[in-house]
Amino acid sequence: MSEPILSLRGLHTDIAQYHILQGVDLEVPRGQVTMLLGRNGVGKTTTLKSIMGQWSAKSGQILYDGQDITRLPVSARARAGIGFVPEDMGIFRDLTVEENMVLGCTTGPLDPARKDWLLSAFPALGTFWHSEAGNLSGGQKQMLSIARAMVEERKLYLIDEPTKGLAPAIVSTMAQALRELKAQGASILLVEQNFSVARALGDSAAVMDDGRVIWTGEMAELAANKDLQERLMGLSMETH
Amino acid sequence: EIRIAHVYGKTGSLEAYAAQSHNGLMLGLEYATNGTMEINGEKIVLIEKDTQLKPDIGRALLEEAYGDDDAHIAVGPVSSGVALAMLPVAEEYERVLIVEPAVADSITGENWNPYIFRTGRNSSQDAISNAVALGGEGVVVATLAQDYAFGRDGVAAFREALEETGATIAHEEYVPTDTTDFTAAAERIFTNMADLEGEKKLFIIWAGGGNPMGKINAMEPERFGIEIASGGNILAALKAHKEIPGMEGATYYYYEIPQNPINEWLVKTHFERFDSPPDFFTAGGMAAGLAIVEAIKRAGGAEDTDALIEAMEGMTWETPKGPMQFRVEDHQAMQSMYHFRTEIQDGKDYGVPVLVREIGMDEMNIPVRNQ
Amino acid sequence: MTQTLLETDALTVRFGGHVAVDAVSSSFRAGELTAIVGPNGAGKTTYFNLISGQIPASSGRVKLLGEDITRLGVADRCRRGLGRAFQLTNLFPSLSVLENVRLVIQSKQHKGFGLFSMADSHQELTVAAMAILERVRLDIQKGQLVSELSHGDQRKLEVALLIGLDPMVYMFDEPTAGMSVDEAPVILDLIAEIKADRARTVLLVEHKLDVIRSLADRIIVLHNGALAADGPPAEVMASAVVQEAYLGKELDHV
Amino acid sequence: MIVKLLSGDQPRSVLLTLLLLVTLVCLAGAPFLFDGVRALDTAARICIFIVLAASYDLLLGYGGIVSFAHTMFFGLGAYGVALASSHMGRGFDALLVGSVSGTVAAIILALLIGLFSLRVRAIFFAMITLAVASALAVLVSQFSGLTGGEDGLTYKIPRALTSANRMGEFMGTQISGKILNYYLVFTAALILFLLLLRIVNSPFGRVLQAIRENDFRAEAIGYRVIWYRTMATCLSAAVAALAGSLFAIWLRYVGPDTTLSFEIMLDILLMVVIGGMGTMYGAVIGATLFILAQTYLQNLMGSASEATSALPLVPDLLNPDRWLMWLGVLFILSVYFFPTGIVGRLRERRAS
Amino acid sequence: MTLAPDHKPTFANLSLTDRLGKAMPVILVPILIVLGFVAIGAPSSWLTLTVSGLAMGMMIFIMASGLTLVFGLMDVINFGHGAFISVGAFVGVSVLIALGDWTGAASLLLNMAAILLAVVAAMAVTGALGWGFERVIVKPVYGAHLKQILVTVGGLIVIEQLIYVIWGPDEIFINRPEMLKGAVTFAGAAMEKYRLLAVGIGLVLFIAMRMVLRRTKIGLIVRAGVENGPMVEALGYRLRIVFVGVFIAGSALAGLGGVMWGLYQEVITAGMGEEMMVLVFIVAIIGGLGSVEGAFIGALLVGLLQNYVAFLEPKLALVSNIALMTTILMWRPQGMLPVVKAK
Ligand SMILES: Nc1ncnc2c1ncn2[C@@H]1O[C@H](COP(=O)(O)OP(=O)(O)OP(=O)(O)O)[C@@H](O)[C@H]1O
Ligand SMILES: Nc1ncnc2c1ncn2[C@@H]1O[C@H](COP(=O)(O)OP(=O)(O)OP(=O)(O)O)[C@@H](O)[C@H]1O
Ligand SMILES: CC(C)C[C@H](N)C(=O)O
Ligand SMILES: [Mg+2]
Ligand SMILES: [Mg+2]
Repeated sequence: MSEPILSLRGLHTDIAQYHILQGVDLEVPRGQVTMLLGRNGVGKTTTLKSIMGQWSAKSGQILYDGQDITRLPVSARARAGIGFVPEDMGIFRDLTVEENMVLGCTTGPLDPARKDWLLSAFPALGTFWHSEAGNLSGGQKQMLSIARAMVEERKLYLIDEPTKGLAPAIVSTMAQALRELKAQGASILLVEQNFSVARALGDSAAVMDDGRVIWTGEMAELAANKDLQERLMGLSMETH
Repeated sequence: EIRIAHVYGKTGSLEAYAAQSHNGLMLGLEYATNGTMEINGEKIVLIEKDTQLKPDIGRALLEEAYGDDDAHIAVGPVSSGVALAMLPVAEEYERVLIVEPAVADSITGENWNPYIFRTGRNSSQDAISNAVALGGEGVVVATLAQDYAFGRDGVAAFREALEETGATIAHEEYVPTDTTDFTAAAERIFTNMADLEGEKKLFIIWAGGGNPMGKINAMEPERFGIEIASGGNILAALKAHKEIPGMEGATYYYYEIPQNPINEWLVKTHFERFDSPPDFFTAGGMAAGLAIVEAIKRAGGAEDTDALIEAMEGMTWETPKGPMQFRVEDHQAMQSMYHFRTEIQDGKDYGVPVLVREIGMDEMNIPVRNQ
Repeated sequence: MTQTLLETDALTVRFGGHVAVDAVSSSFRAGELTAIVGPNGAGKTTYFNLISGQIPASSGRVKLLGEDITRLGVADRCRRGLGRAFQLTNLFPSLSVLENVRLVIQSKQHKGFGLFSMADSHQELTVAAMAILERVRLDIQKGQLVSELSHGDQRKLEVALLIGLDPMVYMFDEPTAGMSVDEAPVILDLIAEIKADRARTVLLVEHKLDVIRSLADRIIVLHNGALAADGPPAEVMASAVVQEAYLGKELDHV
Repeated sequence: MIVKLLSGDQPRSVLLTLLLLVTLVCLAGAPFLFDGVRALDTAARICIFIVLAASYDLLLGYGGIVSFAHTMFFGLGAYGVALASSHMGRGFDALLVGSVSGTVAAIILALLIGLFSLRVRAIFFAMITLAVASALAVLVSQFSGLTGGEDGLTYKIPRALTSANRMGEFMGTQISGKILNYYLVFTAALILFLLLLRIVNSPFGRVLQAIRENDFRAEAIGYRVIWYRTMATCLSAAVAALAGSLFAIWLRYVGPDTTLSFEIMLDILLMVVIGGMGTMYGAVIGATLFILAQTYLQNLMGSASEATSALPLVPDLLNPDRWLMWLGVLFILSVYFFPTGIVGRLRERRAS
Repeated sequence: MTLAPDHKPTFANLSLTDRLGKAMPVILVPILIVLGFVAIGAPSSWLTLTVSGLAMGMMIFIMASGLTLVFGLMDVINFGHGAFISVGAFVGVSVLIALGDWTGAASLLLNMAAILLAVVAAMAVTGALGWGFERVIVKPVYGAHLKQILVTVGGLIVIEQLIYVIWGPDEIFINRPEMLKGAVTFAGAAMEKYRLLAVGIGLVLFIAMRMVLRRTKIGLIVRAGVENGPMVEALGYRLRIVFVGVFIAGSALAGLGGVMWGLYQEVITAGMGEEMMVLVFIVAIIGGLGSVEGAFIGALLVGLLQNYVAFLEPKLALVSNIALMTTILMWRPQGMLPVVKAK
């Protein structure tokens, strides 16, 4: 088995005077979907932002593709092949859908084939191609954010709660799109509250609590073990 | 010792004028005391204060000068707005204020009080001298001025004086103070003047930025037989006159015009010290310095303000512009003005005002407005 | 007993040429919880915007207790008893959690124009606010600034504000989106409590089917801006059109 | 009691409390603590600008409304007193009539501006106020018959308030009407400031803060945003006009440069921002420091320039005539080092 | 009660007024010119006023172009722009004075070469100044309008004072190069030669800016960066460099504007740029933030209206710009052709 695309070693991150991440250890194997799970406020988003560089790590190491990126600026990390779908979607509200997508392409013009692929997954974006992104519905914004990250091939995707606000029909197309992405060889680190999505997509999983990763293992193992779910994340997943 | 406060706008947009005025004042004191800077054995102490061109600060500073520094006489400021705010302070502290070079008529007019003297010329003097220089039978004049008190008062005084010379005003044009494009104003003037008969002149009263003269001249007023006329200005501004050789008007000072020992000394000394000729406000500042020394000598000291005032009322003294006289009624210094014609001379990058004739102080009927 | 609180009458809005809400007529009775579902972009949030007045209607009417409120502004509608929680979190970021709720209660009690009394001397506001924070389990965070809260906690506060307003018509727009599985039930229980109060009506936009199944008395389906179905949950969910256009293939079968 | 007076809004920092106390003591005792007319004038100016800056902070710091018309209201108050005094003759009735009518005019104008233009985007509102303010300045310059135009108005105030009114000696200081005048200014300023402090800490103040944060949501929880904003504009205009009246009473001169100019507008803005927006106490600190700098920077530079006269270039840059440059540098540095204002900075220190 | 299976929202046709509305700003200039003709009557006066109004508009556009980038796109209220205009004028004029032989010669080629050198020098200096300004003064205050106003006013004061230190307090008068003096007369209308040059330069600048902003992503990156900088960086753009670059370009354009304006006025002062700021802001606002086309049209409208009104009713000239701004904002609260929404 090859080395993981991403590994975090003892990552500590402070936000203002708060000590949020308190030694996160995490590995994302190549070509796999790794789920990052946990209750509200345990530091999932902060972990993703630290990887992206939007919060800078106080100590610890971030190894990406064999390279230490802990101190690299945000844009350099992006150009090294990390795609990011933030929790708040990061839509440029005043730009049109098209312009948002164009900005997603950093290496060249928008590839028509790729565009077609994304529009077939998220047809609404095509309908509103020339409208201001700020006027999109909540779910449409979410689609745009995901599509923008996928508009060029990246080696690693960091995706924060992509299904929130998506209608069930779209959730399944989105899941399908993520699978295709994986089939193209990308690795994905996915934060998700919707457990059925997590179960359907995840290869492995990591559960966080209180700024640390408290459990890692195969997704199947977690899905099968209700006691474990209860212990790690509070309630049983099945009821909801 | 004799404490003199120079309260003026050292900093701000009129900084260049302020510097000239101050140099002039110092030269005046120096000349009048033969370089000793003492009057009747008493040392002159000069206190400088910067109004920053703000009326409220000017007022506070003058209070400070009279109240805290106990100055006997104050001189300044550059801007009329500041001067007007300062006038009541002189009255309150019962000390003399010599206004130089602020020009507004109302300083020696409705806002005047007995402690105020002015060595600088006032707007009417400017306007009337120009009227005397330009006027005559058969002359038809249009005016262009800024649309605020300064411009309107100036034109009013000019009109009054002009009518006495037999000339007529055909059109008055007022534009906003910050106008930069004079096309419309010029078109209006041309439209109004085109069909008139006679010697047609366009008289421009302008202070501050913008350069209507050059721009209107570029629109070829000679097509309509109109000549441009305007008053004198500081040396730097005379560059704009270079485009209009032959232009006539009246000026307050140009260093080559007055012929008298004081001016000779001033020009010589100024070249020595500053490597440049003295300018408009240098002459004014010097006149103020000379007036102070003369007045203190006559009053036998600076302590007694009433004696000073008495000495100064009606006092005639020598300045780089020849004799000046404080008129008794409003304490405005009567003085000569100079009718000039612009010439282009080798080695000078500006239009040189060459004397046509000196307009003596009796030739101008400057109204008294403080009653 | 089941009084009609809110009615919309051929409510329509057009953006340029796009008809986002297309002549939707419906009425909502007290003691009832209506789930509004539909694909993304169907016009659910826009429908809410029209009811609460954020967007002026192109045509049609909104009636509250039989009174036409179509021309009223947002604040006036709110004062008459329309309350709204937002899909995308929309709070006062640099005020504390407590102050956020206090502001709502102050508005409810019409104390906003008090110029010469001290805000902090109004104890009753603080007490009421704390009670609500306890209900949504945000009481420990009361002193924190909203901008420092995690996403899920902000969602809870969003709900808390609506509860503080205690309107006649509650409108929730995906209240549990992004909330973790152990937190969501707290909110859902709250909504159930409101519904139990027979004088209120609840409008709920949700994408989570289990939530709808457990709470809704009635489901409205919006599609392309138009009203596509309206009926009891079981019936509507079973209809072929809903299955195809909204639910799609269930995830587990993919 | 003190808490009540301060409306429960304590300085919340030891250093800040000290600074405020020192300022209060110095201002309260100015005629006796310092000698010279200049010092007294500076103290009066500080009092007036504290009120002016505080009223602007109500709008800017609490309401989040950027207006460039604040000097216009200041000017209305000042011209009110000036016009009344020049037409009714010197007298307390003229001062009263002038202040009241100036304030009423300010409120009416603020109401109009508020209702008509608070609906547009913040930055455009700022531009509209700029336009209205410059239009008023043009009017003042045009109607020179009434307003004195660019030259302004000089008038007399009741004899009781001038230095001609000598009332004996106290603690080695001549008590004159001027000192009486100073205490009039000081007391009025103190009351107005405490009033503003109360307003920003009232329920109304809280709503303003909420609107500043998120007007959309404030509307959605039942606050009629336009009315609150308009109310804030009117209140702050009224207080600014009263500050203007005080200034006119103190100065006995009113002109466009002293009350209406954009430069003063910027000064106020700087006072509020340096001091700390949305804190009220910031206005006190900001105004005091700014006026002191404006008054004494030149003197300071004079001595600095002499002290460094041996060095090359330095004395040129420290030449008192270049004081404006250092004021500019001060603008930049203060925003740089006090991003949350001095008050914000002091409170932070305590928090950490 | 059926659902369309292909989730397609309903679209109605755009009404005629909607479509006309889009083209309206462009038509406004000819409309104003025709109205001017009707009101003025005399063809030669009208021609003079129209041509010089358009030329004045071009000059205003040159000065406003840099502000459209910095204020419109980057959302930075930069009063320093005024100082850059002044510095541009002083540098340019100094070069022209030094090249007195070239400007004094009656050769169009030499004259133009001198102007070109002056422009290049001015743009280089103001560009460099802009670079320093961005790094030291503006960088900490992106996104905070009030602080921008304060620091940039601070910067403005400092630069103006430095002009005093370097060039002295006197205003400097300068005569135009020999071949650009005077006017050409055509159909009874006299037209300053210099204004014709300004028209040429303005047009070239307009087309160049349009091309750059249309053909590259720079405009998009800047707009997106203003809204959400961290996200733009997370997409892989070095936002800092783009911002700095745009700021330098804006400052250099101010320098160009300064040279042009200085030569028009024939007298330069440290405060000359500051005096133009309100007008320049008005143009950027009525055009719609971030829009080069809007600023261009806005500048022409200002130039024309000023001239017509000053001819017809000089009293109203004082308020013509303010009235224009208010009217346009009432008609289009975001300005005529907004690219960026106002905050
Ligand atoms: N800007 C901030 N300032 C201060 N504290 C913050 C900030 N952002 C997040 N936090 C705190 O950091 C902790 C972790 O937040 P984070 O957003 O990473 O949680 P999360 O696991 O993503 O939760 P959720 O599922 O609700 O999105 C929370 O307790 C939150 O209060
Ligand atoms: N202000 C607006 N201008 C233009 N189009 C708009 C505007 N607001 C909403 N729309 C469009 O109207 C449609 C309905 O949007 P709405 O937000 O109501 O959807 P929704 O049903 O709430 O979807 P979601 O479940 O994704 O939140 C969308 O296609 C959206 O793009
Ligand atoms: C000639 C200048 C000194 C006139 C000055 N601007 C004044 O107002 O008096
Ligand atoms: Mg999160
Ligand atoms: Mg929605």
